[in-house]
Amino acid sequence: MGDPAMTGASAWETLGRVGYGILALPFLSFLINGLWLGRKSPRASAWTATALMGLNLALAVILAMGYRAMVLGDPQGFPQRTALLWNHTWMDFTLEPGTALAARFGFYLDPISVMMVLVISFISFLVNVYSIGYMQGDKGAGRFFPLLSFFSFTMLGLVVSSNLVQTFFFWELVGAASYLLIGFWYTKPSAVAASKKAFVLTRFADAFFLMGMLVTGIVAGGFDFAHLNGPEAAAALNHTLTAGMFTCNLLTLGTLGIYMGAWGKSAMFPFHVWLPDAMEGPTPVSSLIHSATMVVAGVYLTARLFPLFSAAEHTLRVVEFTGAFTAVFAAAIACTQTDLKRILAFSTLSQLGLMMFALGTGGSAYPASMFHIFTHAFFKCLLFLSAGVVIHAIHSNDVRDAGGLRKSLPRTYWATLIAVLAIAGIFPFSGFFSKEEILHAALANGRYGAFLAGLATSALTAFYMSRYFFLVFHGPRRGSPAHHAHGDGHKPIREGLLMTLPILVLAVPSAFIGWLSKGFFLDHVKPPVPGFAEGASAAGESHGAGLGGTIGGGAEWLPIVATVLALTGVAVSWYWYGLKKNGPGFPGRAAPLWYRVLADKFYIDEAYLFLAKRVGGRLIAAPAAWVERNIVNGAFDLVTGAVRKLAFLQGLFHNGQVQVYIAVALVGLWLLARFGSVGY
Amino acid sequence: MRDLFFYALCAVMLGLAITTVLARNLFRAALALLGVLLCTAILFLLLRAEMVALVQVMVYIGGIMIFVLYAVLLTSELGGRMASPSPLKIGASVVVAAIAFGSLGVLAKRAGASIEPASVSAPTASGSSAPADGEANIASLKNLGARLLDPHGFLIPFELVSVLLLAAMVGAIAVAREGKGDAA
Amino acid sequence: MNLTACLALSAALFAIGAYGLVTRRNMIAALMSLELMVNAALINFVAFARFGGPHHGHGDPESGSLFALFAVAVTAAEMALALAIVIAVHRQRRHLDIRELDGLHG
Amino acid sequence: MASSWILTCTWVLPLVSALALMAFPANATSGVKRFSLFANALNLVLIAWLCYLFFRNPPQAVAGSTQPILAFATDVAWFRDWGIRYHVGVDAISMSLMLLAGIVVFCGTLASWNIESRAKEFFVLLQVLAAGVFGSFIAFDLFAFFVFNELTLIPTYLLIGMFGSGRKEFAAMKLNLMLMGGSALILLGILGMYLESGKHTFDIVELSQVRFEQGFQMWAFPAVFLGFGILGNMFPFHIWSPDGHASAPTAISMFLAGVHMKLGSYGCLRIAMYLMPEGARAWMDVFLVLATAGVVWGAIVAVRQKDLKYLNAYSSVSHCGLVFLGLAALNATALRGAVMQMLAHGFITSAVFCLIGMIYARTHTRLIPEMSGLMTRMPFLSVSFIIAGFAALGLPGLAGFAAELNVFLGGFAAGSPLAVVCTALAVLSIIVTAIYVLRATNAILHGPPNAAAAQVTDATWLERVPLLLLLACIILMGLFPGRIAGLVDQALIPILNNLNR
Repeated sequence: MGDPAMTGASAWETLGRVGYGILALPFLSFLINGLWLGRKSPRASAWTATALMGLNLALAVILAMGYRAMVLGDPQGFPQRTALLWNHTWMDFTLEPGTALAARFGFYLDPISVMMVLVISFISFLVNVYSIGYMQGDKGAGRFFPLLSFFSFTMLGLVVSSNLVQTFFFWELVGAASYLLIGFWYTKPSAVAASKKAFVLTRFADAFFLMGMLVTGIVAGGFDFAHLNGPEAAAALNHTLTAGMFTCNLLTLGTLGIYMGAWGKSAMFPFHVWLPDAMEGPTPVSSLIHSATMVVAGVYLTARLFPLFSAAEHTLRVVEFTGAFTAVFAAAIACTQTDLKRILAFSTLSQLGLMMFALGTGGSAYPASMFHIFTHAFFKCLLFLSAGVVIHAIHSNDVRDAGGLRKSLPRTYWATLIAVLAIAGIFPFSGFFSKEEILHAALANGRYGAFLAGLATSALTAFYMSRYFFLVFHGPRRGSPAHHAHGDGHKPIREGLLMTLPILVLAVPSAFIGWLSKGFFLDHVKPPVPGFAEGASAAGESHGAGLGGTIGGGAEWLPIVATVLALTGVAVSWYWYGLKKNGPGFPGRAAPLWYRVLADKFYIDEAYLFLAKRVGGRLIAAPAAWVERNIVNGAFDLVTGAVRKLAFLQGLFHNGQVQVYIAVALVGLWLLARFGSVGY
Repeated sequence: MRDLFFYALCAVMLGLAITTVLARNLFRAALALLGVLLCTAILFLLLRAEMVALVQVMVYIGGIMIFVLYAVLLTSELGGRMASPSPLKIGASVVVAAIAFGSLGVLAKRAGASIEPASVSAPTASGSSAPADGEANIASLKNLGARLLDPHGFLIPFELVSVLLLAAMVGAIAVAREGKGDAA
Repeated sequence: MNLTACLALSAALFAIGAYGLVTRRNMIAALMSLELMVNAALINFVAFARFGGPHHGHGDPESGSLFALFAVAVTAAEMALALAIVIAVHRQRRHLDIRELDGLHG
Repeated sequence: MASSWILTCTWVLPLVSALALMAFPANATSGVKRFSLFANALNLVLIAWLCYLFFRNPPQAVAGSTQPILAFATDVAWFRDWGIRYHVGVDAISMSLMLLAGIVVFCGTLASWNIESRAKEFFVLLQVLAAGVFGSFIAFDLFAFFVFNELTLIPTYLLIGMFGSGRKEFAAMKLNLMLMGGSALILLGILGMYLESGKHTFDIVELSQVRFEQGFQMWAFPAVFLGFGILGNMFPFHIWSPDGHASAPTAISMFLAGVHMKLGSYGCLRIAMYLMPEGARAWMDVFLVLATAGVVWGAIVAVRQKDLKYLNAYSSVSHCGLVFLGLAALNATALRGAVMQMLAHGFITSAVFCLIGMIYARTHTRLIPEMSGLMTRMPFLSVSFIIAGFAALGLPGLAGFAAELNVFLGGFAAGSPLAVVCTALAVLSIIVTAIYVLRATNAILHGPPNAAAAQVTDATWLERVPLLLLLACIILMGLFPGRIAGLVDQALIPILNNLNR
């Protein structure tokens, strides 16, 4: 591919076909398995889906190589490292005669889209392999694989979007796919409730996304990212409207609207409540949601529109604040949870917060944030898949039922250890590098609040992840009552090959990818803004506030501080849960108030329930329904009732008495004779 | 003389008519109606419509009245007295009747007025001021028959009436016949 | 004896018939009142035939008489049916009170 | 044009088939069904063929023209003395609505397959109803339009009154009274235009060239728009529709919500706005507010409904509100969005009513709390229900989104603060839509199966045909809206030119 002769038109054509293939294969898998094969033979459908996803991974690798050779290898031809493989118009909007606002479907190539395509294909493939084992014997397996393929398809479509409308299109489809997968075991009321919660909450945010998108598109004069991220769009948007006492800047308004979408999808506080509940889905789905699809979409969107966002100072502050807050908030909650998957879910929230606030701190954190998405995808996927193995083994989601699984699940044990070290940010595992970059960037950008939040998050992360690790794999086996009740307690726990293989494969990148790819991210991943690559140039300065700054300036003490903090967290956890063999609850007799508040997740779910049931249901919908029935419809009844009353008068003559009719007819005759033209 | 007879006839007729509508006894009312019909036949004779008078006697008195009497006999006790209507109803009905009479009377007066001055001004015409003298307005039996069977005259209505009568006959039988269930 | 007198007679008969038709509760009695009204109409036909209609200035005696004859025939048909109905109603209900027969009431 | 009378066949065919059905013996139920299915399939094929001819070679509007370019037009004198003509033709708007109507009638026939008692009367009335709607969509003469429009009312009344359920007499009466009231307003406006124009014509194309006086338009426009708005389910005159739908048999619900209501919004666009553009501009703020109120109100009220049919009826109020929002925003994108929303809502709501009918036939209840876990027993119907539900809540890739996107974009682009605020409220209503749609699907399809779910069976092949057809339309329109949008744009040129004159 490196051969310059290859980089002609034909190579682009080939790459374009690869692009079609990347989107077509998962969709094909969805169609084949969903319409036909899934019902015929779940097993065959599982293998077909996996094979197609494997093919997809191969195509993704080809795409990445092609991109590297033809775009990155040609800095003169592609100074911004972006290219469009193809771009089709989906619908044109004529706002005024002569101007058109186009919604397009394209394949956008830039460092982060290629990175995401690789990650999604890789993780989807592994999750598919894992699911063959995990879903074996499940009644709905035939339904599972098409939906999984669809999920991958929608996320792939999202990351390669060339156009905001395309992003929204796939954005919603990602939401729908996650709805179907979270509620996969649809006879379970909690799963059904969780799926609805996830969809409605993200939908709430998406309504604002839609508004922001439309306003931005209309004012900026286009939906294409290439256009929106250019200086003209920001300039066109940057004017302030005054309506009475309200003033608003359209740029802030539009980007805030769009960020609302990311806010909801990435489950930043206070939209975070859907994510822990989404654990009701099968574990492979959780791992996909948490690592490569769905939640990272929010961060990805923020990154995708980063140049535009960075022109909007206020929006950037909101991004930073929500991210930082969520990072600490979720990490604190994670320290008290007892559900295996919930611990991981809150850890995802916390990590997403890191990525998000990194973007909010300014331009130099952009590669760091993308780097963290990248490394996080591997170790988080690993953690979930291994949690799935544990759940399969102990038939319970609860860490109270786990413990001492080191012996029975050795491969899982070692893989999980790597992932825990990675997420805790211990050198030289992958998380260390990306987290360090984020902290560096925050510090370099002078965002000290965010920086401190990041430090606190690292310490807490190290604590709760090692707590998770010690509780599950060390200490005594606490056992599951349900497990014994089923009478298969003496059945030996086995690690199936199909399930452990992906875990072991993932352990490799979890361990090394940070160290390996750091250079790539620092060299190539930059917001596609002219002038940004050269650092704080004049163009960058004039375009946006946060685009300046360089990475890793000074602060050599930072890695040491971070590592010390992480090790402290691990040590405390080891002391409590490893050495003293405490259970997962508060290490004492009665939990103090702050602990209970944490364990109950600050009662945010209850607040939502109150809002939905009491305010939404009782205060809005119920009175509305009453008004509709009794007042709006009552108006009709009132009118008809009045007519009926009037009709009573006339009904006096229509009483069925023939003689009355005759009398009336005779009077009528007189009237005719008197007033009509009958007489002469 | 003829006028005198006419007015006397009118008086008798109205008296019998009032008896018809007021008599408490249904049989007596029927007899009064018979009288009215008979007087009408005489009136027709006075008006030189002998054929109509004949039909009046034959069909009405000979046919319809017998029907009515049979119906009375079949359905009521002969000595029975009907309840008198309520005063309110009588009042309302008088008003209705007065209205009917008033409106028709007005029409009659207008009709008469529109003809009689015309006949005065044109005595050479068919002379309706002295109908007894002229023969022009008298339907001879021959003319009547000719008009009745004239294809350009009343032939079609004549035939239709026969159909109507047949239909009425069949209908009457169908309506009055006892149902199959209670015939046995 | 002229047109006006004849028409007045017929109007009076009609009014009396109308009164009977509205007040009588017995169906046969009501029918007899109806006969009075038809009779009034017959008188009109014949009177116009004799004295001439308003537009022609002279009568058409054959037409008038024939109309009267047709009217008689139609009345005969009507009465036949009406009395058949009377018999049927009487058989079904054992009375002939019009006021009880208010099936037209909606 | 050689095939000019071909368009007339589309309404004559159902009418003739209705007459032929009358000749069937009363108990020949299956014969009646087969014959009407045959007739409707034939008509659908005819319409599809016309669509193919039309879309293959669509008439191109002249840029500055205010006259529509009609295909398959026929224009003959009907009542010469009064200037009434039988003028029919189609542009892209009416052609696509014809296709919608053809598909819904065909699907409705299949959805009525379980009607056993008085089937003959049912199908005769259904055919007459169809004839009226087809005629209305092609009519370009106000009088003819009105006649066809009225032709739909009586069958609707009888079909609901005779074959409905629940408070059917009340519902039928309410529906007819309100629609007749609307018709009275329309007639007022039509006669007003006839007299005011001084051209002695009811012809829409000719009247579109008349510039009515401002004073006249100020009262005639709201009369006509409201009249059609009642039929088109505009808040607060939507109240006939929930009761009507809830009581109507499945096919009639499908037809009423899917096609008949579209006649109202079509009339608003084609007659009220096209012929009286100055009135439209003057009154649009009022209708903008009403439309938004409908969008929001319908969605909120739908959240509390227990009966599936009421739920979908209020959802229709909300979605038809979007049609009116598109109309009221008065720009090219919004108007196109309104037309596309008519189509999208037609397909979606027909599919939903069709599904509700099928579910009711199995569970004998339409109450959401009484159903649970139906997905375990009827996967096909459940998946269809989910797809239709997703389409209703505006999921991209399905018809609803393609239309809503246009409406919202047009609304924001309209520029006036009121329009922007109204559109923002309407956008927010999609949250509520998600709530009630998911509430229904989760409650009836998901969850543990209850006793009612134990006996149900999945759809028969006969039932799958209409569902598949409707869902295919929903998906196709959702994936490839660009083509239809371009054609609708062509048809909107004369209307927009009039609005901007």
